[in-house]
Amino acid sequence: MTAAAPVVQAVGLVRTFGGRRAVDGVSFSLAAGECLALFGPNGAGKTTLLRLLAGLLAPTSGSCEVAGVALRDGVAARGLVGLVSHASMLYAPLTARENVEFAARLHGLAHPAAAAREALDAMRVLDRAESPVRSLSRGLQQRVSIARAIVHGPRLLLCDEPYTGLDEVGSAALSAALAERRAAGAALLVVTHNLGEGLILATHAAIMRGGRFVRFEERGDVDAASYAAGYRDLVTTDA
Amino acid sequence: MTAAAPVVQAVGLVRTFGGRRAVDGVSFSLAAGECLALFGPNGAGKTTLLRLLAGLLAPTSGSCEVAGVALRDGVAARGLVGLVSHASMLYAPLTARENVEFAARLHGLAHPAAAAREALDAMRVLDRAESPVRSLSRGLQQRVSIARAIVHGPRLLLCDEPYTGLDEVGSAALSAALAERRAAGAALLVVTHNLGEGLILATHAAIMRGGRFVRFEERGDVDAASYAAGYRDLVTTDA
Amino acid sequence: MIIEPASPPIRRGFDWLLASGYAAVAALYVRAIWFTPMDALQGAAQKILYVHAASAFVALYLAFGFCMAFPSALYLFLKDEKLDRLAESAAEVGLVFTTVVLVTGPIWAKPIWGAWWTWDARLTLTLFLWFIIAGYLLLRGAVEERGMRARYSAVLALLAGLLIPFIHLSVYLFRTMHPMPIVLKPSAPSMSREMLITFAWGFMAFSLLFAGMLRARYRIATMRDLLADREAAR
Amino acid sequence: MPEPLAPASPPGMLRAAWLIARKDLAIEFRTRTAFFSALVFALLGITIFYFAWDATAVAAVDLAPGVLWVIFTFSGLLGLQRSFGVEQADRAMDALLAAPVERESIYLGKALANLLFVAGVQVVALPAVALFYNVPLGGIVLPLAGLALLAAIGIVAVGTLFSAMAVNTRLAELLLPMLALPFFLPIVMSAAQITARLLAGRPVVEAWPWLRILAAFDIVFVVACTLAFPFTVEE
Amino acid sequence: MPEPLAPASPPGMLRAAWLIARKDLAIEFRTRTAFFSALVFALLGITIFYFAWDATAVAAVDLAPGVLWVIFTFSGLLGLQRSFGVEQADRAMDALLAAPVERESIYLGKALANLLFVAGVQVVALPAVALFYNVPLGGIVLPLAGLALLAAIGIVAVGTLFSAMAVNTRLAELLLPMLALPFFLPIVMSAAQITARLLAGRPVVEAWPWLRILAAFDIVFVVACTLAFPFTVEE
Ligand code: HEM
Ligand SMILES: Nc1ncnc2c1ncn2[C@@H]1O[C@H](COP(=O)(O)OP(=O)(O)OP(=O)(O)O)[C@@H](O)[C@H]1O
Ligand SMILES: Nc1ncnc2c1ncn2[C@@H]1O[C@H](COP(=O)(O)OP(=O)(O)OP(=O)(O)O)[C@@H](O)[C@H]1O
Ligand SMILES: [Mg+2]
Ligand SMILES: [Mg+2]
Repeated sequence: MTAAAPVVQAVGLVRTFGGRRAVDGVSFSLAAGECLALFGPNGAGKTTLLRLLAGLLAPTSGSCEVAGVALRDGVAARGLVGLVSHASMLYAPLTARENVEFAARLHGLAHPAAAAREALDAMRVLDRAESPVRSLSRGLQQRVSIARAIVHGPRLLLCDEPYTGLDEVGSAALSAALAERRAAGAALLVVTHNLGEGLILATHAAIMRGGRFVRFEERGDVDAASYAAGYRDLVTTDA
Repeated sequence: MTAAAPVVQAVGLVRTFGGRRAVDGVSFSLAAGECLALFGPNGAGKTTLLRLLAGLLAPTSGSCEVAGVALRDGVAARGLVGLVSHASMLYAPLTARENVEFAARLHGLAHPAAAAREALDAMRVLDRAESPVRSLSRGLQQRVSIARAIVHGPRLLLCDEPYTGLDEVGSAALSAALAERRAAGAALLVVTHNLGEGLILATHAAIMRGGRFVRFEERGDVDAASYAAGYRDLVTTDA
Repeated sequence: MIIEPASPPIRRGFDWLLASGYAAVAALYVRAIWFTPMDALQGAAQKILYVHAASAFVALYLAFGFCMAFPSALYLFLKDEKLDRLAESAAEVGLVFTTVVLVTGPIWAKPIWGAWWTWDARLTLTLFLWFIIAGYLLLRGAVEERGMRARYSAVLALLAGLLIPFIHLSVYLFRTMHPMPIVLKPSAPSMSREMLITFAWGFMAFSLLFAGMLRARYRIATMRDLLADREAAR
Repeated sequence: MPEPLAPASPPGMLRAAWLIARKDLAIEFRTRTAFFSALVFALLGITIFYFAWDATAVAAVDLAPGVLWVIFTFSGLLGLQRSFGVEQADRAMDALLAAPVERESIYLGKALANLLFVAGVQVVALPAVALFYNVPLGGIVLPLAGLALLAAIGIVAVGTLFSAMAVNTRLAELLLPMLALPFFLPIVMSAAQITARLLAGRPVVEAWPWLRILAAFDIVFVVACTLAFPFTVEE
Repeated sequence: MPEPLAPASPPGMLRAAWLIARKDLAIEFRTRTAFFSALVFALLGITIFYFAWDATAVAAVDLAPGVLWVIFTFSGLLGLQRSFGVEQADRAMDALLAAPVERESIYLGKALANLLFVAGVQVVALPAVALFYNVPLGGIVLPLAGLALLAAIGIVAVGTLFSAMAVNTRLAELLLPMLALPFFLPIVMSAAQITARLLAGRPVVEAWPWLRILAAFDIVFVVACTLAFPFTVEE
C-alpha cells in the first residue's frame, strides 16, 4: 500500500452490549506516522473501541480496516497490529522472555529470541527476563506486556492506558518506544487519563464520551492548558 | 487506645520470596490523621509492604501492628483496615452494590445497604450500582473497589496506586474520600508513581527501593520540585 | 448514548392459537377417556398412548428437528436474531413435550413391562435428547452477551444434530447384541377405528398446542430483547 | 459512612459464616442454572456408566451402589472447584482474609455452601439411579438419605479444605482431586457398602461397622479441617 | 526490532498450531505436578471404583472395561478444563486472537496439547486397571493403545471446542461436562465394548461395528469442530 493510504480507518463503528451502546458511531482514520491521543471519562467506550480496532470484538455495525483489510478476514493484516490492553495478556507461569518470544514466533519473526531480548531491553526489564511473569510486580508485568506488543514492530500500535503502573524509568522507556515506532512510520493510538502524557507525542487529540468522539483536533490547533480546561468541564458535566 | 498511640506500626519488616528480599527491613509508624505518600520504582516492594500491613502476607521477620494489635491475631483489628489493591478484589458476577454491601455486612455495619449506597455515591458510581461488576469498565471497577475499601470507615486506609484508571471525576472523588477519611482521624498510606498526586494529602513522604525506605521525611520539610528531582535520580540510577 | 428501540409489540389481545391448542388437548382427554374403547390387553394403561406418542412426535420432529436445529444452522450464516429466538423458543417448548414423553413413558412402562425404565434405543435416545436440550438451555443461560449467546447455541445445536445418529446407532448396536432383559415388548398395539381417530386427533391437538406455545414463547423472547435494549439504553 | 472512631462490631463466627455462604449461593443463583446443571450432570453420569458396562455380565442392581457413589464423588469435586475459583478470580479472597472475620468462619461458610450444592446433586441422583437401574427404594429412602448426608458432610469437610489449598497453587483444578480423593476413599467405600446392604434388604446392624467408620470420619475431619484451615490460607 | 515496513511473514496454519501446542506443553511442564496429579486422579478413581463394589456380586474382570473408560472420560474432562483456563487468566487468549494466525490453528494447537495430555493419562491408567483387576494385557496391548488413541481423538476434538465455549460463560467448570458428556457417550460405549471383546480374546472382527462408529465419530467431529471453532471465539 502507498504511504498515503490510512493505516487504520474506522467507519461508523458501533458496538452494543445488551443494548448499551459502548461505542456509538465512531469514524476516523490515521495515516502512517500519526499519533492519536484519546481521552475520555470512565465508561466512555475507549477500551471497547480499541478492542474493535484490534479485531477482538465484532462491531454491531460499521467497519474498521487496517492497511485496507478488515482484521477478522485478513490474517496477515493482524500481524501489523500491536495491542497493549488493560489485562497483561501474558501467561503467568512462563517467564517474561518465553512470553515475548512466543509472541515473536506467532508473528513469524526470523530471530524471535533476539527480537524478544531487544523488546525487553527497550522496556528496561531484561534483567528480569527469566522470572516467571507471576512473580513480577505489577509495573514489571506492564513492561513485559508492552514488550510483547512491540516485539514485532507493529505498523499500528494500540495502547490502552499503557503508562499504568509504570515508574519514571518505565514511562521514559515507553515514551521512547512509542517515539521509535512513530519514527519507523507506524500509526499510534494512545488512551490515557493524563492529558500531559497523552499530548506529548500526539499529532491528533480526541475526546470520547458516551461512545462518541465529542472532539477531534490536530495537535497543532490545541493549546494544552485550554484543552485541559475544556476537557475537564466536558467530563465533569454529566452526559 | 489513646489518640497518641500509632494507628499502624511496623518494626523491621522483612519478607522474602524464594531468596528475593521484596521487603527488607522496613520500620515506621503512622498516627491518626497522618498520611504517608510512598513512592518507589517498579519492584521496590511497595505492594508487598502493603500486603504485609494488611495481614495478607506473613512477614519473614519483623512485626507490624494496627492499633496495637497484630492483624493475624486480632480479628477486630482487621475491621479497622481498608485496602485498595492492584486487583479489584470484587466478585465479577455480583453487582457493584452487592459487592460493597457484602463488605459492609462482613464489617458488621448497622445499615449495610445505606453505607454501601453512600460509599458508591462518594465514588460517583452509584448510577451503575446494579450492573454486574463484570460488565463495568476498568475505571468503574476501580471506583467500586475503592468504595468497598472505605465503606466501613477504616481507621487505617492502605491504597496501592488507587488512582489507576480513574478519570478526572474519579480522581477528584477519591481525593475527597481520602481527605474525608483523614479528617475523620484515619491514617492513610498511599502508594503512587505520580509525585504530584501523592504529595497533595501527604503529611509524610517516603521513597522505597530494593525493599528499604531510602528516604522518609515530614511533608513540611519537602519542596515538591527538588523532591521530584531527588526522586528521579534515585530511581534512574540502578540499585 | 440512548438508542430508542421500537416499542415492544405488547399484544393484550386474546391468544386464540394457544387457547384452541388447549381446547383441542382437553377434547382429546375427554374423547380418549370416555369415548374410546379400552385396549383388550393393556386396559386403561394403553390410553396413555394418545398423549405419549403425540407429544413424542411433536417434541422430536416439530420442535427439535424443524424449529430448532434447522434455524440454528441457518443462523450461523444469516446472523438473524429472529432465527435464534425461534430456536430458543422451540428448545424450551420442546423440552416440555420431551419431559411429558419421559414421564408418560415410564408410567406406561411400569404396568406393561414391569419396570420403570429399560435401556432400549428409542428410550435412551429420547433421554439424551432431553440432556442435550437441557445443556442447550443451560448454555443460553450462562452467556450474557446476546450475539455470543446466539452463536454458541447455534454451534451446539448444529453439533447435536450430528451427534443424534451416533447415539442412536451405538445404543441400537448395544441392545441388539445383547437381548433385552425385559421380554414383554408391545408390538405397536393393533387399533380399532375408534382408537385410530383418537390417535390422529391426538397428533393434531398436540401439534396445535405446540404451535400456540411456540408463538407465545417467541413473542416473550422478542419482547425481552427489546426491553433489554430499553433498559440498558437508559 | 459510620463514625470511624466508633468502629462497627464485627459479626460473630456463625453469622459471618452464614454471610459468606449466602454470598456463594447468591453467585450460584446469579448463574441461575447451577443446580439444574448439577442435575443433568448426575443423570448423564448415570447413563454413561450404564452403557460403559456390559449389562449381560453385570446386573444393573449390582452397579447401582457403585455408580451412585462415584457420581456423588465426581459431582462433589465439580462443585468444590467452583467454590474457591470464585474467590481466586480477582483475588476476592484477599478481601475476605482482610475482613474482621475468623478464618474458621470463612471455612464454615464455604463448606456450608458446598454442602448445599452436593446435597442438591444427591437429592436428584438418588431417585434417578433407582429409576434407571430399577432399584426398589421402598422402605430404605430415609436410611439412604441419612447416609447421603453423612457422606456429604465428610466429602465437603475435606474437599473445602483442599480446594482452599489448591487455589493458592498453580494447578488448582488438578491438585484438588489429587489431594482430596484419598480422603474421599473411606467415605465412598463405606457408603457404597452400606447402600449395597440396604438394597439387599439386610438388617441395618450388618451395616453398623461401616456406619461407625463414616460417622467417626465426619466428626474427626470436620473438627480437624476447621482447625487446619487457617494455616492453608496464610501466604 | 525488525523493519516494520517489511512485516515478517506469519507462520502457516500447522506451524502456528504447533507453536501454540508447544506453549501449552511448556506451561504444563512448568507446573510439572499437573500431569502427575492427573495420574493420581485416575489411579484414585480406579481404586474408588474397586472398593465401591462388593466383589462378591460382580467379577472384577467384568468391571475393568467400564472402569477404564469412565475414568478416562472424567480425567479427560479435568485436563480439558485447564486448557482454556490458562488462556483466560490474564486474557492471554486475546493476544492469540490478535496474532496473525488462523482461528483453526488455535483450535488445532489447543486440541493437540489436550490430546497429548489425555493420552499421557491413559498410558498410565491402562496398566493400572490391568493391575488392579488382574486383567491379562498379554497380546492386546497394541490394539488397546490404538483404541485409546481413537477414543482420545474424539474426546479431545469435542472437548476442546466446548471448553473454549464454557470458559467464556458464567458456569465454566459446570458447563463443560454438561455439554461434552452426551457427545462422549458413543465414544465411551464403543471403546468399552471393544475393550470387553479384546479382553475376552474374541476376534477383532466382532468389534468391527463399534470400531466403525468410533472412527466415523472422530472424522465427523474433528472436521465439524475445526470449522465451528471460529464461531466460538469471536466476541
Ligand atoms: C419408558 C419411556 C418411554 C420413552 C422415553 C418412549 C419414547 C417414545 C418416543 C420417542 C416415541 C416416538 C417415536 C417416533 O415417533 O419415532 C414413542 C412412541 C410410542 N411409544 Fe413410547 N416411550 C416410552 C415408553 C413406552 C411404553 C411403555 C410403551 C407401550 C408399552 C410405548 C409405546 C409407544 C407407542 C405405541 C408409540 C407410538 C408408535 C410410534 O410412533 O412408533 N412407549 N415413544
Ligand atoms: N463485556 C461487557 N458487557 C457489558 N457492558 C460492557 C462490557 N464491556 C464494557 N461495557 C460497558 O461499555 C461501556 C464502555 O466500556 P469501556 O471499557 O470501553 O469504557 P472505557 O472508556 O475503557 O472506560 P475506562 O476509562 O474506565 O477504561 C461501559 O459503560 C461498560 O460498562
Ligand atoms: N508472589 C511473588 N513471588 C515471587 N516474587 C515476588 C512475588 N511478589 C512480588 N515479588 C517480587 O518482589 C519484588 C517486589 O514486588 P512488589 O509487587 O512489592 O513491587 P512494587 O513496589 O509493588 O512494584 P510496582 O510499582 O511495579 O507495583 C519484585 O521484585 C517482585 O518480583
Ligand atoms: Mg478502558
Ligand atoms: Mg505494586
